[in-house]
Amino acid sequence: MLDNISYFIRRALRNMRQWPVLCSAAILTMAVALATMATFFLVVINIQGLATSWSEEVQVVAYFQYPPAGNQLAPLIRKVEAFADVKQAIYITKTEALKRFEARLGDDAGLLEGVSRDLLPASLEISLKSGSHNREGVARVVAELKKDSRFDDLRFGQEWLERFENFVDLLKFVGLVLGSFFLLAALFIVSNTIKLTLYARRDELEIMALVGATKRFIQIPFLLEGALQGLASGVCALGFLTLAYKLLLQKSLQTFWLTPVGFDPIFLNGNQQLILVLCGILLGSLGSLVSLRKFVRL
Amino acid sequence: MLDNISYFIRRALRNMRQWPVLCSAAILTMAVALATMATFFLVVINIQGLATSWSEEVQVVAYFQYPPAGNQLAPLIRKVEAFADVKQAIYITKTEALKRFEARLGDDAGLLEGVSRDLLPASLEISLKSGSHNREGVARVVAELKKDSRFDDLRFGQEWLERFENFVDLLKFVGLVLGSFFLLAALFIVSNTIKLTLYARRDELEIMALVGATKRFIQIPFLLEGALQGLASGVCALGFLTLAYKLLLQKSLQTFWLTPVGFDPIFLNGNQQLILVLCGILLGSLGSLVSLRKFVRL
Amino acid sequence: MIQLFNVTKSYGKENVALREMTVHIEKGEFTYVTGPSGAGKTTFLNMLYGACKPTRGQILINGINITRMSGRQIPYLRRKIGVVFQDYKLLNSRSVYENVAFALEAQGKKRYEVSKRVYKALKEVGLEHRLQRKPIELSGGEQQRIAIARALVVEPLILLADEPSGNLDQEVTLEIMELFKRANARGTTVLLATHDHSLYKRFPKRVLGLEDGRLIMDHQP
Amino acid sequence: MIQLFNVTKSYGKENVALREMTVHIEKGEFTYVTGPSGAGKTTFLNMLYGACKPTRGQILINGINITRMSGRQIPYLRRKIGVVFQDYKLLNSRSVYENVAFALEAQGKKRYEVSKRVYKALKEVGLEHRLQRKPIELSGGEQQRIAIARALVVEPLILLADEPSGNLDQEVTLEIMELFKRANARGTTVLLATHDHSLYKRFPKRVLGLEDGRLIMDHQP
Ligand SMILES: Nc1ncnc2c1ncn2[C@@H]1O[C@H](COP(=O)(O)OP(=O)(O)OP(=O)(O)O)[C@@H](O)[C@H]1O
Ligand SMILES: Nc1ncnc2c1ncn2[C@@H]1O[C@H](COP(=O)(O)OP(=O)(O)OP(=O)(O)O)[C@@H](O)[C@H]1O
Ligand SMILES: [Mg+2]
Ligand SMILES: [Mg+2]
Repeated sequence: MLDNISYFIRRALRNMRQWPVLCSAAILTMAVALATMATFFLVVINIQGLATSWSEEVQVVAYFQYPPAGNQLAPLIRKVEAFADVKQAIYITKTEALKRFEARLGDDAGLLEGVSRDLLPASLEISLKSGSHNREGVARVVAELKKDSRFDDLRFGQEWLERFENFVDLLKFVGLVLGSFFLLAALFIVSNTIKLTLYARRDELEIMALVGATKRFIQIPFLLEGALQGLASGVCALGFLTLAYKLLLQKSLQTFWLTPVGFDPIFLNGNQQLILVLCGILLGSLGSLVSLRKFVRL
Repeated sequence: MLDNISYFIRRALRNMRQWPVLCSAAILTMAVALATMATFFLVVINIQGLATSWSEEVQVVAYFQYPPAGNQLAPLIRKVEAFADVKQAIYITKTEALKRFEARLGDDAGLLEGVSRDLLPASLEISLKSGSHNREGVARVVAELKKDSRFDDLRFGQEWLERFENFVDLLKFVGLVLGSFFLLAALFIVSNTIKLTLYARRDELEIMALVGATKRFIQIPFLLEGALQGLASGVCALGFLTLAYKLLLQKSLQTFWLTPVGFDPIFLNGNQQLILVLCGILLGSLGSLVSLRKFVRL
Repeated sequence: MIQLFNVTKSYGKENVALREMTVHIEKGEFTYVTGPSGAGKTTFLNMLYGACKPTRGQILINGINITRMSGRQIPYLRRKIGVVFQDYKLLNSRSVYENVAFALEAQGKKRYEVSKRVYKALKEVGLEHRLQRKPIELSGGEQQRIAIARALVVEPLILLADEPSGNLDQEVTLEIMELFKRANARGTTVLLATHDHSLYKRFPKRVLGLEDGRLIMDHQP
Repeated sequence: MIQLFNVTKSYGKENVALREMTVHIEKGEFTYVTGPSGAGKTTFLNMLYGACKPTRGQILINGINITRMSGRQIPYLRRKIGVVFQDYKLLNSRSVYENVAFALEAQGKKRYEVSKRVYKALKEVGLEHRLQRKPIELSGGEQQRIAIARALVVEPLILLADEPSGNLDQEVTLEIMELFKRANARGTTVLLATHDHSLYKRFPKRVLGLEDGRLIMDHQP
């Protein structure tokens, strides 16, 4: 058995050495396909990462009709923070509110000069727990707050939230469609390349069968070869991706988002890198297998 | 000669019929490569289109210390509109300015209730000619305006403009890099596919040479075949792209931009569609040519 | 050993290569198969190692009906049979050594044993000095001898040799015939398809004569 | 017609296939090339149609030095030469008709002329009923005859036939020899490499004997 395995590996390696053109063609084709897919994946997870960091900003603002008295404030905050969806509630005084409004107006802040310091109401800024950054979570919190008559007005950017959620859904959908398209294209190209490789070597397959080799005996070295080529292509793709990311993508992503919150571009983590290489191996062996079934008829 | 051409075409077609696997493999590989590149191109031209429509909004706002008298306004506007970079100047009264500010605050507009109607100054909104939507154009206009003491303050979003220009530059750069990467990948995969195709048919090439066929006689049908396959793949890619655009991209692009200005997603125009198909033909014939030079040695 | 009952093989409708052939060949027999070009000699041999199935009729080898054999079992049948193909069927991308070793490796033989036996077989056909060449770098006759070495290296129960001396000069032909006779003496059943009258005149053995797919002669010396 | 001066062909360092061969063959001559397996017969013929170049020495065909010929001119040389390859070199993916027509199409012949001449050539080798088959669906001898038809269909100035009867029975061999003799009578220079002693005993012509790459015999009947 061990003898057999070493024989198969030797034959796979010998094949690859003997047909450097075919071998490198298959490897590079797979590497290109894998790198393309991984690039798309990177873009999608980065957008999603950004989306998550954006959605962390989702909060409900409750305006007071009259600023609460000093001793009423603490129990109120405790009460609000006890809601299932709420992470934290922060009190914003009138002065602070105006300061923020000025900051938000930016260039236009000068326009507020001379306006009464009382202009804006005091409020409670309520941030939500990570599971509740969506329409339902906001709705539940708003419903609870409405029961309290001390709140004059509630702001929660309903419209913005909906639009944002639609956008993320769309993004996922586009990513899925493009992703499957590329996966299919990659599989197709790879299995074609391997089919051509095998086609160019059909005499070999025929003669092996004629001298009494079993189907498995014929197929295993080719499968191994496919797997090895897949491994090589996975490593190539990973190397290419790392380089591209370091030199190009990282910077471009950072600028692209013009990110308001501190968001670091994400690269593939250890597991995902492993998966990429495994995908290569799978692609190579599957491609070989599919094509072999066509060529090794006994 | 005519006899020869018809013979070459017949042989190219016969070859393609005889090797449907090889033929469709080459066609589909090229189609995938072309479609990928064209998709990237579409995304880039759409972002650029959006960028252009965004940059049309670039304008300089000049605030008056005191609203100009009725008879002074018209000459002033004429003077400003005479600047080389200026397309149009529009006078905004104090009331109108406040109305706009309210609209801009959106949900927060309630906060301005009771504020004096005089809060905001009157201004001149100066839009620029299409060639001047950049830092230099804005700088020239601002320099001119500064000479006029009636203007209290000038706003032109310098910072935003810089950031935006950087972004567009980056986009072009990333597009170029990704584009060339895909072009190279496509060329590589196609020439490999064709090389494998020819490799699988090396006996044919050898025997042709042995019975006295000239190099050209051997190569032309393969070149023709490459060109025909390229044509087919170009048409496939175009069809796929149109379908994808109609079903998916158009909608997604529209939503994606959350476009503030009326911006219609762009599809390839007639010329570009032609170029895509021509690219296919070029790809096919070039791929054949490069590979043939390796295989047809006499 | 080999029994054919009413075997007919036709390609397409009207193209009949073998017609109602019934023949028995004993274990250890040496048999010539002769007949003009296109008589069906190759078709006959092809069916014995499962390269094609008869359209009608049954073929028994060692008592096993190979017309009913599944694809899984055919390799095991072939391991008992050495074949010298009319067109050699050598791999031009592999060395002579590898071509011959192939037949043994396919049977899962140990590396050491493979190299010993391959060397011996190549020596027998007089080509031990061509070990590392590619078949395409050999003369026609040398290629034919490689094909013979590959068939003999597995020490088969049955040897099917299709025109094994077509590209060999008389001297080498005699040597090869000696090899076949020696294998036959060790118990191998030999079937040798040939046009060469002088061959079976010089080494008289049983002769099966085919013509147009029919067995028209079965002559025991 | 064909003149060789001190032609040596070696593959690698010590593997010499032809040694210092000098021979003249007149226009319209019929010459056998004989010698044991590996003597250099195929190498000799290969050099005449430019498949390989001599390591040393000069070859003149029709007064033209083909050792100095560029790759561009070789096709035009080959159009004057019909070759029957030892391993046939037929295209298995093409029909018999196409295989034979190929040689004419490569010379840019008109379609009508091609079909007429192909049909005639196939008829001469007795295979006009195999027109639409693939070579792989033919017997060894039939393939050999297709290769002969392809060589003759171009009505060559020189015919190089490498072991053209290795897979043919005596009867067909005689027919083929008749074809060669008829072509020879029309003026074609014929070189026929063979092991078959009986062939040049039956049709006595000039015999060149090779051994180990050396010309050891040049016998005129
Ligand atoms: N795959 C095939 N498809 C169709 N016809 C075939 C096929 N193989 C053989 N034939 C036909 O069957 C007949 C017998 O062929 P076979 O190869 O058995 O002859 P053979 O006796 O070996 O002849 P040779 O001495 O020339 O090799 C021939 O007429 C041939 O054309
Ligand atoms: N491409 C090659 N590379 C290396 N050696 C070669 C090559 N072709 C032929 N030889 C060697 O040159 C010698 C002569 O070969 P050639 O094919 O001319 O012999 P031949 O007379 O045709 O023999 P046969 O009758 O067996 O066909 C042989 O020893 C062969 O091994
Ligand atoms: Mg036969
Ligand atoms: Mg030879």
